[in-house]
Amino acid sequence: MKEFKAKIKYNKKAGKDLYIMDLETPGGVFSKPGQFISILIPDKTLRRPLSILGNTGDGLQLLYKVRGEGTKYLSNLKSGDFINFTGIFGNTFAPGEKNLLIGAGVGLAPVYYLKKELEKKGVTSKLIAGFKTKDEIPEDLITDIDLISTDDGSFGEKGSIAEFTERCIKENTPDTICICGPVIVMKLVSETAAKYNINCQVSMESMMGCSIGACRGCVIKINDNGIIRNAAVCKEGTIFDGNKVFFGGCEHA
Amino acid sequence: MKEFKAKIKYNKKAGKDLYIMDLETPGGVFSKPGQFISILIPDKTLRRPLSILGNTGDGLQLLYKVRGEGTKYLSNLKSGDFINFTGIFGNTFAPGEKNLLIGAGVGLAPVYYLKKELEKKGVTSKLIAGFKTKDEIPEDLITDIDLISTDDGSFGEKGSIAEFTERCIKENTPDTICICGPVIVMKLVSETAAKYNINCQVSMESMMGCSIGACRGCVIKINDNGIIRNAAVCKEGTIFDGNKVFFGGCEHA
Amino acid sequence: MPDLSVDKGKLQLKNPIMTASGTYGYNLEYEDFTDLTKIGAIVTKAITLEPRDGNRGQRIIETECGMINSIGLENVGIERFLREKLPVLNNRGISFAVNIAGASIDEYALLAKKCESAGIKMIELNVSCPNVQHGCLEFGVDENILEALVKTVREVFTGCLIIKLTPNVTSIEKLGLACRNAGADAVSAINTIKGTGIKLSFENGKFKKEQVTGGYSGRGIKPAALGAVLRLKKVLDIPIIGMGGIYSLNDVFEFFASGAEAVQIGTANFTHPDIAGKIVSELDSFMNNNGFKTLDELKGALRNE
Amino acid sequence: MPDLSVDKGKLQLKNPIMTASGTYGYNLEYEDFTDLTKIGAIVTKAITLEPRDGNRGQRIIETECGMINSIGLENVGIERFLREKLPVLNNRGISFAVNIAGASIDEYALLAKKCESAGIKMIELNVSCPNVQHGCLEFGVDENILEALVKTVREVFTGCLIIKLTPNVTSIEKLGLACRNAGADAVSAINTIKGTGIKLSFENGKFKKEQVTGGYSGRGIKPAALGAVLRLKKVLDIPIIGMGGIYSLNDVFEFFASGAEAVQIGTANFTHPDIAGKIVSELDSFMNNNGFKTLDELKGALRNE
Ligand SMILES: Cc1cc2nc3c(=O)[nH]c(=O)nc-3n(C[C@H](O)[C@H](O)[C@H](O)COP(=O)(O)OP(=O)(O)OC[C@H]3O[C@@H](n4cnc5c(N)ncnc54)[C@H](O)[C@@H]3O)c2cc1C
Ligand SMILES: Cc1cc2nc3c(=O)[nH]c(=O)nc-3n(C[C@H](O)[C@H](O)[C@H](O)COP(=O)(O)OP(=O)(O)OC[C@H]3O[C@@H](n4cnc5c(N)ncnc54)[C@H](O)[C@@H]3O)c2cc1C
Ligand SMILES: Cc1cc2nc3c(=O)[nH]c(=O)nc-3n(C[C@H](O)[C@H](O)[C@H](O)COP(=O)(O)O)c2cc1C
Ligand SMILES: Cc1cc2nc3c(=O)[nH]c(=O)nc-3n(C[C@H](O)[C@H](O)[C@H](O)COP(=O)(O)O)c2cc1C
Ligand code: FES
Ligand code: FES
Repeated sequence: MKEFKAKIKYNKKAGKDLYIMDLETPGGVFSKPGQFISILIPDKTLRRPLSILGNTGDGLQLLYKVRGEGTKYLSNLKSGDFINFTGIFGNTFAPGEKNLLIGAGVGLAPVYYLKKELEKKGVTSKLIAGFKTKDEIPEDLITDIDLISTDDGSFGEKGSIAEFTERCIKENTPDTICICGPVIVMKLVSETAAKYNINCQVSMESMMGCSIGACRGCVIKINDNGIIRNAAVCKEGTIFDGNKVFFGGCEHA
Repeated sequence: MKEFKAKIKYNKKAGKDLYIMDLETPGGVFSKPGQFISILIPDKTLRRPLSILGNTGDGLQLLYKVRGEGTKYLSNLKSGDFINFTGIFGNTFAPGEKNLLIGAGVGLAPVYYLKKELEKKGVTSKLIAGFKTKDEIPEDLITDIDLISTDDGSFGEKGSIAEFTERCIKENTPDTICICGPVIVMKLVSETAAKYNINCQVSMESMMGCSIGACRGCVIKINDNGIIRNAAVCKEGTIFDGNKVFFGGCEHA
Repeated sequence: MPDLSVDKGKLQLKNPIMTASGTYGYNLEYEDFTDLTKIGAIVTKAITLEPRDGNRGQRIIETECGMINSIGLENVGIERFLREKLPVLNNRGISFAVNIAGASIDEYALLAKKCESAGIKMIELNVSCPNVQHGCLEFGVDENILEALVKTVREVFTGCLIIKLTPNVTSIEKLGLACRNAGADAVSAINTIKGTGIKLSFENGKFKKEQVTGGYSGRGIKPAALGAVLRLKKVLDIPIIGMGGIYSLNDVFEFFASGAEAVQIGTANFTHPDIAGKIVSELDSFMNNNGFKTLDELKGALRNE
Repeated sequence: MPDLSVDKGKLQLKNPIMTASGTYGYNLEYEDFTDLTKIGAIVTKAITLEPRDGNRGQRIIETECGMINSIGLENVGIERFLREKLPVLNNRGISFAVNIAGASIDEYALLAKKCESAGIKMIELNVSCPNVQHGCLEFGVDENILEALVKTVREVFTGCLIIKLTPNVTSIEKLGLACRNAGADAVSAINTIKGTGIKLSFENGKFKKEQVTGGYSGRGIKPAALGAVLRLKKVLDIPIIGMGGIYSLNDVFEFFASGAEAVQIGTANFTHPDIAGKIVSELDSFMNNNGFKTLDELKGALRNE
């Protein structure tokens, strides 16, 4: 873990309120799919966590949606500007032999990164992604996604991505599902995976204070072999076994 | 009194940490020498009061020194940017037939404005100004100043402007002195003026909350014909009879 | 057209946006900036029996997230207020409450009586004043003294009686309950938080220091204010008027969500002298555009989720 | 080289920059960011007798000028702390204080005894915990209970005993005096201010609300913290450790000016994980460049002008 001052290579619009940022990290940083960084926003009391979308050796890519002041601030930055981030934080996915990767909304970032890594290693994977509507799809990444659904049918299949999971399980018979998205989607997919006895890994979100396991601000409840205990999303996660997570206990996602 | 959104015509460096700003105030605003405006600084709880340096009919000019975040913010603005100010606030000088105008540091602004107005009216006045050092002198205004002193002698006469007051009184036999500057300078000059029985008007500074006489945050003590009472600098002032002001009671200047 | 009125017992307001005592002068100070008749009610500067000079020295200082004031109750006194300021409020049709402050229970009662006689319909008791009778503790920090104070005032004032609570206590709930038990029509919260602002600079080997100790107000106190309103709401059945760091309609909604029936805007007037009228318009538009017919409907939506 | 050490009775620190409980973990959490051995002392998360799970639901929320936390004392318990965390602190030569929290006076005493036996040299009592014996009021709000608590702990702990005061009281002075009378070596102030953070959004005709009620910390509480330190300084002859919203050396100076002998950095660690070590270096350079040989000299200059 370190504090980085990174130069923005580009920061481009990728959809409605959606941006892809490329950061120059001289000398490179080591990261794995599912990990995240925390960005300093001037005058804000908390850093803003963002998942890593890709690592090109000399740079990290991010995919983010403008939600409030912090992401608004980021969206206004230009090539050549600097940002301060800390990282690299969190654990990584443990993919199987045959993987179904699912991203919902900006939850696409970590599973997209995973897909690219698996491709490099020649491991089989299928990436499906769901969005509310066409505008929310990051154009640049479309070609890498095997199935896209939109809630309103404005692009790809119509419906929630959770609905297509079962079909994809049947078609692709994966041994592992890796998913990142809204809690409700991860909950539904975990249940489906359980039904088919498939290992399902979910990437959780939580309000982060320190991002390093010190403040216990980000904990969720997990069932750890019968023992119900707290787990820090920033350190023990963000990736957990979908069967072990109490999705209800996580009001914030 | 009104809230104005004014466009910056120019904002140029006039010395070390010193700037002159020209504001476009469409339709013009009516102002008198000694009056001030209060500028909104984003996220700050108080507006920043600045004296008017001049009024060109379609615009107001300001002379300001960078002291903290607010004036730093102003100094970074460019032609075409907008600022929000409220005004016009405060009373004005009551000049005599023969006037000695004294400015110390950025206290030059209101008396410079006064000099220009008196010139228009053909009233006699002499403007003298004191600065710590050469760097602090606003170059553009030099030619209009009849005598300049610097504490370190780097420009003009060497010494505090208070020291030259007596000489100027003898040479010019003014009936009225109008002064703006640090409290200590105004106190000394008031005493000298009293010695020569000259009417002396001082422009006071104070921390301002509302600028409109509502909060009583800016009051100073004055001796109003034997009655010692509070006077709001923003409304009853900023210009007071130097004999009536308790300079000691004004810790902030 | 949505109905913005507040109708909670004796607390009757044309809309829930008020301006806070000490920040809005006595009557017309802000008239150049906003239509004063549009405001739910302006609350006057604290008025005492005799005119007061207030504190000496620097009275305000800015802090990162707000400001400190130590005005010290400077005011023209009740007689001059009734004579000079009140007629203007009445003639212009401005809704208002008079904020009063006494050094003893008798003084509060006398002030309230004078207000009653002058036909004033709403008063707010500032109980953050030093209590001379009881060893200079404030009236607002001891629930027994506060209850006695409010009871006495209640006997002489028939209009809407609001008690303004200080947050500088161990349990604001107990003080709120004391007010309610003594017959108050509403409480307002919060007054300023005790605090100090310091501005240091170091030049030529020496420190220069500006320092003001007094009441902290502005953005930085909003979380404490929302917390106080929530705690009061849990124990009180009389309306709560919320304040502390309100700068926007969204802030007003946060206070509604916490249980406030109306709000007051204080420090924000200094940077945004038109804010009170502007928020009234924004509230009206918001309700209009989103189909909220009454304030209670809006508050319900904010409180239940 | 200037002498940064703090030498006030049992409060012995190599420098006055500490990190605040609950924001810095137990031991090595920040080691990738700053040299922990450079810090005056890190204060551990509050430790209780038994491990605790803390509160459910969302635990933190950002506000305009700080944050609200409602962690609820989640911790590994004293046994695991002594077994797993303490040896690391000792082996690495990290200066530290252990922050302890009990549900009864006996629990505090037992915790302190265990610290004493384990050779711990400095403890900080977190007295903002619900007092189960006395109807769930906090220990830190009643001067008699606090005095009894501190007396009892004093009997079993010989090291530096710091009591951390809560600002959520009518008179922090009385509580500080109670600590001093009971034999505390220092007080630290302030713990978080009671507050609520709300985040509203309105989409598709419905409000969404995130809300956390708990302790307010960060920039926005600095004026209240400085005020508390100033008030304590007026009545106490034991050292005061100041905290609340410290983000810079200038902030540290403001606390020195108000009477603090040392300071703690809390929320600022979240955005600036290297801040504690950085401020130590900055303090050293400042003193060096400006001819201050000791901390007392610097504090003198800050307090007298
Ligand atoms: C591990 C993790 C990875 C994430 N990855 C991505 C990503 O790749 N792309 C993306 O667009 N978004 C991602 N998010 C969400 C992103 O952090 C928020 O959208 C962002 O912080 C919003 O900040 P804001 O200032 O724009 O909005 P605000 O108005 O401040 O907040 C809007 C919402 O964002 C969330 N948020 C704000 N601050 C934090 C914080 N410190 N920790 C956690 N959540 C916060 C809260 O739910 C809040 O209600 C991730 C969140 C987490 C926890
Ligand atoms: C009536 C009046 C007229 C003035 N005219 C001029 C002028 O023509 N040119 C010029 O350079 N300066 C003038 N000043 C001073 C100017 O207002 C301050 O320099 C400015 O506010 C500093 O703001 P800052 O954010 O840069 O610094 P900060 O770091 O915020 O403050 C530095 C110092 O400026 C003063 N200051 C800050 N805010 C206020 C406030 N709201 N009211 C009064 N003083 C404040 C305080 O003494 C403070 O210590 C005038 C002040 C007053 C009261
Ligand atoms: C300059 C100033 C003067 C004040 N004077 C009074 C007063 O006379 N009586 C009173 O009850 N409250 C007084 N207050 C407190 C405010 O009415 C209000 O309770 C407080 O400032 C919190 O609201 P805000 O954060 O919106 O300012 C004063 C506040 C300020 C800033
Ligand atoms: C997330 C968080 C957890 C905290 N936990 C504790 C704690 O366990 N014990 C304690 O005494 N104080 C605790 N505090 C209070 C801090 O130690 C400190 O008193 C307070 O945050 C004010 O300082 P700051 O503004 O620099 O953060 C906590 C604060 C935060 C933000
Ligand atoms: S964010 Fe602090 S422990 Fe996870
Ligand atoms: S600044 Fe408010 S009365 Fe002068």
